[in-house]
Amino acid sequence: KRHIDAGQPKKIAVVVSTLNNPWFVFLAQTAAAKAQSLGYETKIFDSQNNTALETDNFENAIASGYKAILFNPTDANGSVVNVNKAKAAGVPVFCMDREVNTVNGATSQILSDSYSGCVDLGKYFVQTMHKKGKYVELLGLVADNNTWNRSKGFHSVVDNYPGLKMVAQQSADFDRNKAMDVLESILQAHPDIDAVFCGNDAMAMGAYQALAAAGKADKVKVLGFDGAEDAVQSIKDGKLLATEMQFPKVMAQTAATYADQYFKGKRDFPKKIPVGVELVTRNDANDYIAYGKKD
Amino acid sequence: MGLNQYRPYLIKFQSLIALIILCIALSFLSDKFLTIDNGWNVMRQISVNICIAVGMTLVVLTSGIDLSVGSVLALCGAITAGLLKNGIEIPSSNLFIGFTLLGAIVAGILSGGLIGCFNGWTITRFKVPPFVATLAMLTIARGLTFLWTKGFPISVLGDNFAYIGTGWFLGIPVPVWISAIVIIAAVVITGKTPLGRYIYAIGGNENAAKLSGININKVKIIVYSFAGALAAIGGLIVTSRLDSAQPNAGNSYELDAIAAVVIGGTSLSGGRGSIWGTVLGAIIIGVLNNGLVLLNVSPFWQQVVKGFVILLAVIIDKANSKAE
Amino acid sequence: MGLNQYRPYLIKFQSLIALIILCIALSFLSDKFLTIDNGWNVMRQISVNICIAVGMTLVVLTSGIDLSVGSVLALCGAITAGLLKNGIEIPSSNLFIGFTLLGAIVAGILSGGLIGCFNGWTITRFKVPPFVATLAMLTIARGLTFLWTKGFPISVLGDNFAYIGTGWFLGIPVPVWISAIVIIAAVVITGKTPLGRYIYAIGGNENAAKLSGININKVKIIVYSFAGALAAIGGLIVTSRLDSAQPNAGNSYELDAIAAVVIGGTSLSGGRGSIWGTVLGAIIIGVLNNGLVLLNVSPFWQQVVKGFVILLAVIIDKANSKAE
Amino acid sequence: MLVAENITKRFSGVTALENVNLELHPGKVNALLGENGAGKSTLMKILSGVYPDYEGRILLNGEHVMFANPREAQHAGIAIIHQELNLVPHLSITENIFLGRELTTNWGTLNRKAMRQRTQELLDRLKLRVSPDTLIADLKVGQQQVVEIAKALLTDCAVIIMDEPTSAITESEVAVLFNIIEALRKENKAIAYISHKLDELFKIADRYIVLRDGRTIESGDMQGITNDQLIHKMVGREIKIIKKEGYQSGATPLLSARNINLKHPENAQRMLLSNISFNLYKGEILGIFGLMGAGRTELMETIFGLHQKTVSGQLLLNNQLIRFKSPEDAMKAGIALVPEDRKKDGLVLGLDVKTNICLTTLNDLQTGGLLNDRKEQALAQKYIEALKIKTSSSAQAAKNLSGGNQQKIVLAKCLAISPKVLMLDEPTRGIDINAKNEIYKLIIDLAASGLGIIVVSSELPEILAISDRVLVMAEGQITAEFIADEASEDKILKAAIPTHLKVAS
Ligand SMILES: Nc1ncnc2c1ncn2[C@@H]1O[C@H](COP(=O)(O)OP(=O)(O)OP(=O)(O)O)[C@@H](O)[C@H]1O
Ligand SMILES: Nc1ncnc2c1ncn2[C@@H]1O[C@H](COP(=O)(O)OP(=O)(O)OP(=O)(O)O)[C@@H](O)[C@H]1O
Ligand SMILES: O[C@@H]1[C@H](O)[C@H](O)CO[C@H]1O
Ligand SMILES: [Mg+2]
Ligand SMILES: [Mg+2]
Repeated sequence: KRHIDAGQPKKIAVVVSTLNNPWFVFLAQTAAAKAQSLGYETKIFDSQNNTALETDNFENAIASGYKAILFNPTDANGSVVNVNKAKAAGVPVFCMDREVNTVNGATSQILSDSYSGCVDLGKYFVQTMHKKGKYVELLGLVADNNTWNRSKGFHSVVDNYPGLKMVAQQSADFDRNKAMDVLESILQAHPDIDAVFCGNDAMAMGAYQALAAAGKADKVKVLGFDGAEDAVQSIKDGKLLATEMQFPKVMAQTAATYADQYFKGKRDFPKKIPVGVELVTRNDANDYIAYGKKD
Repeated sequence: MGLNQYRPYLIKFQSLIALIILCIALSFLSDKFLTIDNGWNVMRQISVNICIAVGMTLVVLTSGIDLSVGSVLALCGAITAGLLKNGIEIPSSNLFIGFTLLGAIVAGILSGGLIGCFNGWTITRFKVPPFVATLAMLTIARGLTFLWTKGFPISVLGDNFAYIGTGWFLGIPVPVWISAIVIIAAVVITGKTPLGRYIYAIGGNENAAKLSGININKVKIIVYSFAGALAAIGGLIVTSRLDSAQPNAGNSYELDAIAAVVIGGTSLSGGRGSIWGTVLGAIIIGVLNNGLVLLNVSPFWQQVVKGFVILLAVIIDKANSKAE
Repeated sequence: MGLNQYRPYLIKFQSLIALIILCIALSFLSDKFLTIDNGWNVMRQISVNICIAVGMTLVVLTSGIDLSVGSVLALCGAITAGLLKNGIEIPSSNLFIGFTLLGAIVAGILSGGLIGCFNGWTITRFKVPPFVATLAMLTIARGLTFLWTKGFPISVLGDNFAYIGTGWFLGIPVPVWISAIVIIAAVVITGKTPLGRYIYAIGGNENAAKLSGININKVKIIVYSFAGALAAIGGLIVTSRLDSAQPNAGNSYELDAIAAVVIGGTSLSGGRGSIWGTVLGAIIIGVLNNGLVLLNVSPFWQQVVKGFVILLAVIIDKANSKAE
Repeated sequence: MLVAENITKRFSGVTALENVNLELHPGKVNALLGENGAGKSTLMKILSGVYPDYEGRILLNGEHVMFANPREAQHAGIAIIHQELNLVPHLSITENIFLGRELTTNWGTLNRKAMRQRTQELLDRLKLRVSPDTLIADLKVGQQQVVEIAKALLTDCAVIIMDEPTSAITESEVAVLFNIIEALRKENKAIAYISHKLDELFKIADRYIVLRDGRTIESGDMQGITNDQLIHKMVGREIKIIKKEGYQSGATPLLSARNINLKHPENAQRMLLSNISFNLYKGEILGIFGLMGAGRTELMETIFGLHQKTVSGQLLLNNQLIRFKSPEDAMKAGIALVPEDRKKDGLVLGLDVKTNICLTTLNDLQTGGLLNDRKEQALAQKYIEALKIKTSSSAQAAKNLSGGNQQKIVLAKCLAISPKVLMLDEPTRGIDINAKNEIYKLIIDLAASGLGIIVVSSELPEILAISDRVLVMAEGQITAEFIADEASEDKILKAAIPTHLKVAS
């Protein structure tokens, strides 16, 4: 089953921005698993959120004979050179989840739209809050462009309603523990908040934990982003208000399938495929599982 | 005499001054700062750093350093969580071992102690500089955490376990109790036992300690084991507070712990310093983090301000300490 | 005599042995390892760490440490990128200053030197321990980077600038030229100039150096300034390679640099070690990173293996160095 | 009785001891003599369990013993005062004395009260009037030496080894120590006593054992042996102890100090130096004597620019007013200092001989901005020859040289700047008689070549042998001045004793 052509099995590299976050572990492993099931040898490269290391990963991958790269970029601009380098070496790159700012560098980009996802989330937020209340925003890593895409999407809606007041905006680095610490402190200054908007689900869970410890879990609404396992469960349990489901599984599998088709001769891939993100609330949480929809 | 007798073990009053200045400034800037609730809040938040920093103090007093504490925290937290949730399955022999809460906790702390023991062993047996030995362990333990968790958090660990991080006992949060016990144990060890003397002596003059018949290697191994076990206790608190063992927990906690130690006046070249100093250092850092959030300082500015305040705290400390 | 004469400045042959063993093992395990392409590949990849680690060596030789290099790298890369792309606008006076490529580069390197100078100043003037002073600067410089970039990468900096990180000159990648120049300059300074002697003397015995009429503070400030400027040069390479200044660039690079220094046999207590040792250390780390990838080791296992190999490299080193 | 038979000890390459035999008799003070590097300390370290790997046998009361570590030797009843101070600076006297053998309560915690009390007793016995809670770092070297002695006396040991216990203490403490040794002898202890001060040996030793180049040369009774005979056994030839003579003071002073006052760095009320005025002439050797803590070191350091924040007064070099801000300035003006503690302040022990010698003049050893190895080599070689520094090569690490040769390196480093004034603080501390003599010769030759030299010393014979003029200091003041011919041990000592002690006695 290993043999695609008459020759050696082709090798596919999965280069992922970080494995320090389960969301990306899932993305990378799904991509690798799919490629393997299609008969390729694969390896996951961890860029540790560091564009320079990502460059090393590209160089090493190309040097050691990987013929395609399933790529989750660290930074839209910082990763351009890497994509171009691969292109120059005749190695096709398929982007997953995050975009790279180059028209022709990547063979195809299968993207999750953080901005419009947060527009959705913002609308739902406005609606459930009845256009008024105090809320806190927890940002992700301030050096991460998803952080700002999400924040901007949310504010593009919410800032139109003067009744909704953001009383604090702090960063918790996409980290569950930091989110808990930070929200605990914020609750001291603003014990009367009505909601917390978090840039990802890990922070949402941390925020929930802080609210629960302060006995405010049922008064304060928490919104996340990702569709992680415990977040989906928490929505079912009524702990979180909502999250935005991304479909890492879909993105990863699509990317791997494209690579396979590329080797088989296909060239006309769509440059960009937006993979919709979906609002998950208590009403429909039962339709979802971790990082995806129930089949 | 009198005071002098306890000098090495005494709080550095200067750090206290820095802390008081900080607190006064903050209570002027925010009326939420000086409340009982916020007090518990800060103390709960620093409890993890206190556990780690106390262990770090012991290590630094022997003129060593332990960079692996953050990863060890993550690994041991994950071990406890994993054992609690999934037990151990040995597929080949169809064996399944379940763990009680206590069993899982003990296993976690023991693992921390063992890792620390391994650190101490490479440092004493092969004379690997502590910086390198524990830097290697930082990487190793993080890798092991990922292997053990497969990169995913282990969550929903039950209410009993949650008590460690979120419960209250006699009106005081449990993590605060834990850190208080850790502090007192360490104060007793450093101040009241031969082991404590040996720790100071080794850091002050290793050769003299050796010639006095002290088993240097044994003391060092014990100290690194303590540091490992204390990191594991920190891991328990973190895991329990979040009801979830995160594979990337504790990232760069070593720097916070070392900062607490040094702000507290313990010399990185060993032999001088105190647990109380470290506690003050940890409180200064905790109050600072809390204050910056209370004041809603923008995340960008926070880092700049935090850096300068730490610098200032140490300068005040130096300016006031005439000695040396 | 002969050899003996150069002893403190010589390569530690033991690290060389560790490196050779590593290379032989890797070339058996992967036929891609010993290729010219892969050679340039590794050398280009370590060029940044070499710049930083060379500066770190100077600092460590004086028995100091510089934890701020990673953040300084990010800040200075961002300064150069920002000036190049946007210049400086002073809205109040309607002034706009544009920067040439050279101007922006010089400004970036100068900023690094100035930050290092500030580090040296707090360390010598206020006797702040280097660990704390540069830990504070780690935070401050990171914060300043965020403020300067507003958290967003500064990208698309032009082909001329890209040459620094990606160009070739006489068949050799430009970053390799840069690191070679840095190495040679540092070897000359440490081995052939009074300044170099003073660095070793200060690390070996600060008191004796002072009583020999050496201006300790001046030497230290120079050394920290070098470290800052070299971090800035590293920042230029990184920024140019990526055609983008990333606000979180250089995160925890200080640990890699210190690892290179220590694996290369330089003592963290100062006075002993060499630039060549550090270069070997950096190569060992680079080859290791490269080799683990070539061998298709899974990322989680990589960390475990890397930790153990570093430990082993140092143990081999210690076992072979009878001296001391 | 302790007997060591055929002891051989090698350090990677160096054979420090070869087939050495030694007997320590109970109730006797057994003096060990030998030049620097003869192997005295190494032998004692073997006896006290510091070096467990050696060839040969040790018999304690006829029984073969092998100590794996110092603790075992201590349990067997062997105590040692090491030559190098082995104290932990930031622990108190009590904590140091009980280090490794703490008294504990039934709880396993430290019994501070008991330990403090025992320490107080020991300090009283040794007449050291400081609190047992004082940190070692706050003690002066001499007082630390006394603590080392106290440490050895803590447990009741049958064998007590003292490796140069008097190298840093002055007459009065020496007297106290000798009383204690006397008492120990009466208690039938075996005492091994190492010193380079031969006059001490004649006062207290019963037997002598001479080591030369790691071999036992001879042992016997002190009774009836002469100074010259002992030196001959040690060195293997005759040595003529040098004495400076024939000097006429010049008319204009080279260096003048006027009303130098120095405040205590932490307590502005306390004066470390008050109203110090003196002149130093070209070609003159000015000896400065004083008891421990008299302020001599402070005076040298002040002139050398180390206390610019707390000093007042005037300093003139060749009638030019100078203000020294740092050692750098002082050296530029032509003033050099050979510091009191060569290991702590004089040498970079890890660097080689050449580098140490050249450290002060690197700016003159360059060509085109780079150090010129040939010039460095030439300079180092010049001083190695001129000062007869015994080293395998100029590339030998300074730490591997004997004390006397280390001292010569420090001297070379100072001479390399061609100073006008050379200050030497305790230049022969811990140095054997032969090397001492060589250093005296050097000092005298340097004076003859026109330098002004200040020698600080706690050894009266030394002061008397080489000074043209003697200043005596007590409590930070100059209390007397003698020209060489008028000076006598008696007069000098009288002037050196602080006033409050005089009244008491
Ligand atoms: N740890 C060591 N490693 C290598 N050589 C050593 C060591 N200790 C001592 N030696 C060498 O052994 C010899 C004997 O040294 P030792 O210290 O016993 O001399 P000593 O008689 O006590 O001299 P001094 O009067 O200067 O104290 C010397 O040549 C010395 O250089
Ligand atoms: N660093 C210091 N801090 C405070 N006091 C000091 C310091 N150094 C010396 N002293 C005090 O200064 C006085 C003079 O000491 P100094 O060392 O100059 O004496 P000395 O005559 O050279 O004696 P010694 O034989 O000990 O060298 C002493 O009373 C001592 O306590
Ligand atoms: O979607 C992912 C996850 O939310 C992660 O937590 C942060 O980066 C985003 O790309
Ligand atoms: Mg000796
Ligand atoms: Mg003195």
